[in-house]
Amino acid sequence: MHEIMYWEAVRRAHDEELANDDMVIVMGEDVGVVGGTYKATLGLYDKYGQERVIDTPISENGFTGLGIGASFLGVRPIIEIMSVNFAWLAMDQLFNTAAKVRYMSGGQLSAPIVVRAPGGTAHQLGSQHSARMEKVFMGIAGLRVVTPSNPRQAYGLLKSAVRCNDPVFINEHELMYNMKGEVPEKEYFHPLEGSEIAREGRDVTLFGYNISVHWCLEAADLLSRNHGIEAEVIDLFALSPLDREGIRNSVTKTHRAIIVEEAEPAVGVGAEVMAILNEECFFELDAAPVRVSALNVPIPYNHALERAVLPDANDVVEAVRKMFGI
Amino acid sequence: MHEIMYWEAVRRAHDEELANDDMVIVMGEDVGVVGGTYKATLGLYDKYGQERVIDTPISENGFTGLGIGASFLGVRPIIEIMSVNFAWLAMDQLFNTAAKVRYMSGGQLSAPIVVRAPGGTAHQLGSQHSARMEKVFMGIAGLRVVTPSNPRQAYGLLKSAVRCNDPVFINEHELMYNMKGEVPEKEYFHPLEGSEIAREGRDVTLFGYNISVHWCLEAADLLSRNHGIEAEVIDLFALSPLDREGIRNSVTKTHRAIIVEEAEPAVGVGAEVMAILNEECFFELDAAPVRVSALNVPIPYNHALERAVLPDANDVVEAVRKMFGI
Amino acid sequence: MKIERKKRLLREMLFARRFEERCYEAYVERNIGGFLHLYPGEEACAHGVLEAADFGKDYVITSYRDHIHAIKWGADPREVMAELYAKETGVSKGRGGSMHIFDVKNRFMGGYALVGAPFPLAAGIAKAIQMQGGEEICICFLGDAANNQGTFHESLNMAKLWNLPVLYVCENNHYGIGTRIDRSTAVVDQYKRVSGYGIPSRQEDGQDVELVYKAATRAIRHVRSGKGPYFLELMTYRYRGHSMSDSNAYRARAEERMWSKRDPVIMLRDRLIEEGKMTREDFKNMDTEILDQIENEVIAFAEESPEPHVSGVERYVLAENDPWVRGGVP
Amino acid sequence: MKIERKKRLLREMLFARRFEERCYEAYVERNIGGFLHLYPGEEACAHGVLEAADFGKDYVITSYRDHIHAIKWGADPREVMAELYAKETGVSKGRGGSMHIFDVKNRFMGGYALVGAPFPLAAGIAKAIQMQGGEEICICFLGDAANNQGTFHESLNMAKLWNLPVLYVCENNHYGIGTRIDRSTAVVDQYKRVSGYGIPSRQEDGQDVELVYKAATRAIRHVRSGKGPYFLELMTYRYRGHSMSDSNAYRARAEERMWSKRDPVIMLRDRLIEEGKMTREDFKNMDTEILDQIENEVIAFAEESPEPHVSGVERYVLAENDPWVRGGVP
Ligand SMILES: Cc1ncc(C[n+]2csc(CCOP(=O)(O)OP(=O)(O)O)c2C)c(N)n1
Ligand SMILES: Cc1ncc(C[n+]2csc(CCOP(=O)(O)OP(=O)(O)O)c2C)c(N)n1
Ligand SMILES: [Mg+2]
Ligand SMILES: [Mg+2]
Repeated sequence: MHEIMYWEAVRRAHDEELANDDMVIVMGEDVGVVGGTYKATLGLYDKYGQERVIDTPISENGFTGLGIGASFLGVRPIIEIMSVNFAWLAMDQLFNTAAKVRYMSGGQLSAPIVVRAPGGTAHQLGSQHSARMEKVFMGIAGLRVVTPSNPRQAYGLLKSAVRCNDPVFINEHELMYNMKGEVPEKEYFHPLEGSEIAREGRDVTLFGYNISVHWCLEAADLLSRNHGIEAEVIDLFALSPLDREGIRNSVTKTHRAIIVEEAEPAVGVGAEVMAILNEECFFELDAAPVRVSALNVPIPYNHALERAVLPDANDVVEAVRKMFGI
Repeated sequence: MHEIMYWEAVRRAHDEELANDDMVIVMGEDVGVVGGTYKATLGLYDKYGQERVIDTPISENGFTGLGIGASFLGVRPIIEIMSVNFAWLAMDQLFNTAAKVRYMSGGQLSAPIVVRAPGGTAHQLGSQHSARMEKVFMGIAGLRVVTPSNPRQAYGLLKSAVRCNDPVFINEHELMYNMKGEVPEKEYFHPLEGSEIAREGRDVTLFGYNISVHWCLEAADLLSRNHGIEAEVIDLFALSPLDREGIRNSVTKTHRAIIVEEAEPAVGVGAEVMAILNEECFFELDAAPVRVSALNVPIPYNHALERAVLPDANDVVEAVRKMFGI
Repeated sequence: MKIERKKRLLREMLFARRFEERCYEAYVERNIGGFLHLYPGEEACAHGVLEAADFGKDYVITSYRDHIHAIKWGADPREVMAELYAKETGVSKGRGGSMHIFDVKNRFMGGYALVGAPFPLAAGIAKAIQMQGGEEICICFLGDAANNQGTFHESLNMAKLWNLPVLYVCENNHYGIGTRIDRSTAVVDQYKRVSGYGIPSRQEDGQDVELVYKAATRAIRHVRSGKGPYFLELMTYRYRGHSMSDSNAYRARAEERMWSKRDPVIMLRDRLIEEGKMTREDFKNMDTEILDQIENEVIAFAEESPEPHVSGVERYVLAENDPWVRGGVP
Repeated sequence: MKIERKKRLLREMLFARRFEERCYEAYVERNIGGFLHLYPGEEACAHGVLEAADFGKDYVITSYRDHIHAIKWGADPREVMAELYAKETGVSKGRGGSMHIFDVKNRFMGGYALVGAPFPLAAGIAKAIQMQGGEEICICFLGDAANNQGTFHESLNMAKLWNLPVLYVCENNHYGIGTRIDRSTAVVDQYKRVSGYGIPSRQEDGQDVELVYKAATRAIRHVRSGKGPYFLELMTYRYRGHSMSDSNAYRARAEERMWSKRDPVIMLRDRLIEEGKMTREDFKNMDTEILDQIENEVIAFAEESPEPHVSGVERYVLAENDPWVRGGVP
């Protein structure tokens, strides 16, 4: 194990997969000469050449569709969308083609592409660069959705996504690229389904994914230190499909659940986990499950407003205290 | 009151709003000379001219953006997207511009457009013409979403949507255009928020919207007739924002809830209503709420497969029987 | 063009005509559902272009009006009809339907229902060919109204930028559903629109299969030689409404009559008769044979085939037993 | 061009230069956050074009590189700076930030962060003008790399089809972030790309404000006279990186030096000096005045202004108290 940054982990996965298979390519705006806005492909243009590390025009639906077409013939494109907000432009090819082509061709074709995008609210990027869209990707059959909360996952999920025969969307986070964490030195493939126990506990389960795992962990520390409450933190790195069994198992133990999401609440991860709890272990619940979400507003530029929209560890602590009546 | 068809109700609303205000226009593919794929604008091209009933090129993002730009200057565009599946192409302008422009301009601009699209599964239109996308529109702040279940709502919701100063998405249904129902002869504006009690009952609440209201009503009849169970049916014609109070009130009475949705379950209307129930009246629930949803697959062409994917009244009855253990 | 080829093309085009007409009937009989887009009037486009391509090598992709392109590209007409009948024996196993005919073993890469979608997919197939060092090309058919979709612009730019081996063939039938091209498009000559991408292009009569074949041969030579994409516009006309649900009320009868005089099947037939290579009797016999074949082989197969089992409804959504889902653990 | 106008333009362009340089500093000081895209090097484009437009009548819309366009179109520089400082007194009330400067009272319709988004919005504004029978036009600024977005194609086609009064001005600074135009675009001369829409177009030196003014005057006359859209390409260069987070490592120093010799402010200054209308001393004084003004008025205002109240965070999402939400019941 050694510690590297999240962006280095993503870059290493790119590098290894490009080296492993000539049919792996990378496509996106400024992934080549510049090496990627968040350095995910730094140096790979020089190493693998412009035919495989491809600077695209600003044509999101076009180059996503081009990647899908190439994947029909065995090419394995890793497509970077510079910010998830721009993915709205590529949804047609992603959902109308990639997610459906296997089904509508009766299994003759599939679109094993990987689409990566940072999604989430960074620092003051304003309404059009701060949307949190994971829920949009989770709702439609035919696409896998994963979202790494640390460098190990960022590395291992990308590696598996490249090899997997389904289209996979990877939701990264602009604020996490410089986060450090341990990554195995040996090649490692992370499962694309399941969940991880990020912290064991017995009193309440905090469900997080991507950046909100860290808010949960911070809240769990505070709860343990200040209130003697031992929270279990579940990392939902796979958003589609969600790990029903992992969700049930934890809450069957703790009997209480809080879901922490970066997005506005409607039809989000929080709602879906609550639905799963209702379906899987309703009578195990000692308290109503609670979601800790963002406010229902586009993200403002002003920093104080921006932070007011988003939840944080303190909001999680407050929610737990309210649940326990303390 | 007199009975007209759903498409006639939509057409009447268009006609009245075009007559009422010179700044109302209609835009979309084949809305002009042809009068709309589902006749929503039949005859209006001749009546109001090609400057106001506009046949557009096949450029969904382009003409949606054009409508938004026109709305900045007081024009009131009603934009028809021929099928909701094509709306993926227009999501950039809908969500990045229309839903956010009021916020990011500090209230200086707004985009009072109406976008209408049939969304849902009709008869054997295949994977790329059968997606159910209401959940995609519901999750993002800044847009209103309504979905009429009968001609009266189809008429009154469109009328209010045209006048309202927010962008409104109206989810219609291809299978419902020929449905008959009563519509007031006098001009009528339907509220854009709230819910309606489509049938009173005391034993269980069935939540539906758009076409699934009819499955719920059919199921309620069967339950009453065959099992003596009196189901209340709540029509969630407003999907964003959802009527938290109406949802709570009904279940506080019946103590049981089933949500019936046409789409695959993940992050859908069912999950959101369950979350609201958990938040609003968890301890009023005598049974775990249940969602009756489609299977998690793209829609097949074969008719038997297609019907197997979708829920119907019998599935609702089964769910209720299971809930009551009968 | 050699006489044998001409005769074969005539037979194929007549088969295409009769196949589509039989689809029409089957739809009225309610044996075919969904949206059904037919090709009569446009037969010389698909046949002229694909006759000039390399079967078994080149890839073909198109929109929802796809039956005839698939059949010309090797799909078994029985399996295409079975698809329309929603049977398990259909090319797409009854899951796709008329708009989604796929026959990947022959490199027919599918029919797509989203207008504009095949543009970038075709460029992607061409990118893969280029990477794999092949001599193949990708041929992408598209309608005139589809060219207003943003993907047209995006794909043509990328195709030229990277010199991808892709031939775009615009079947300009002058209408997108009920909207005449000049009511949707500022510059109606589609071959002129591609000047903004530096892509060579040409407009050709789409009713004369020999002219189409010649133009396509040149276009394909260009693309196959590594010079990058080419855009071929074929002027044509569809006889029926856009789809079965289209009343076709928006077209002038005089216009329809004008085009019916340039029927691609009749034109080729008359040429062969004029050249003394065929009699009216020969043609009648050919037609009878075809009608028999369609009824006794194609329709019979479709009718007799079983429907998919409902138990299989959840297959083909994701890959089955993919070890990478479990991190590579088998 | 009249001497007074030249002098005023020089002052405005120098102000623009100093304003942006001060933004740079404020960003480094962490008084400005988010993404910040600066305009130095390109001043003649916005100033030459908008000088030729009708202030108070015409509408202007652009992308994220928007401060100077807003100021030239009447926005108070203090309020623009306050916006960058995220203050309640900012043009967009501190909600928008650098990429979303709006000043609707002056018909500055905003800066948008999605590449390609303003194209159809501008056409829509022009459609509204046309419906309302006005003499106004809409001017839409865009980058060279933005022209590869599908909305370019879609919007230009509709603009010409319906003859909308919209002027598209492409500020061709040869790069989209770090990608040189010939690496993203098959036909690099942007004015040639619009031939596919039948839109008249012209390429002009974007560093000489007088030439820009002349070309824009002609272009605007065309659009205002009801002849439909026009496309003007201005050849220019940005001195800094794409945004503050861009290292700018991808450009050749020789190229940068070459362009620095064609600085729009210096060129105009030297011309005035040559013509004997100004001394070096005058220019120095002008500069000092401007620096003072920026520090003492603009920055001071931004610094002293209050931030928005957090209690107002949920305003401006939807309309307030809209009776139609309740079916028209007040
Ligand atoms: C993205 C999208 N928008 C709209 C439609 C609806 N639609 C289907 S075919 C068609 C007209 C296409 O005309 P053209 O490209 O000329 O092809 P043709 O049908 O004439 O062969 C339209 C508008 C669609 N299928 N996809
Ligand atoms: C839809 C979309 N895709 C990508 C981006 C990221 N992006 C921002 S600016 C830019 C380059 C634009 O270059 P150009 O249009 O030439 O304008 P310039 O910045 O040179 O003025 C890119 C790729 C974006 N903002 N929106
Ligand atoms: Mg056509
Ligand atoms: Mg540029």
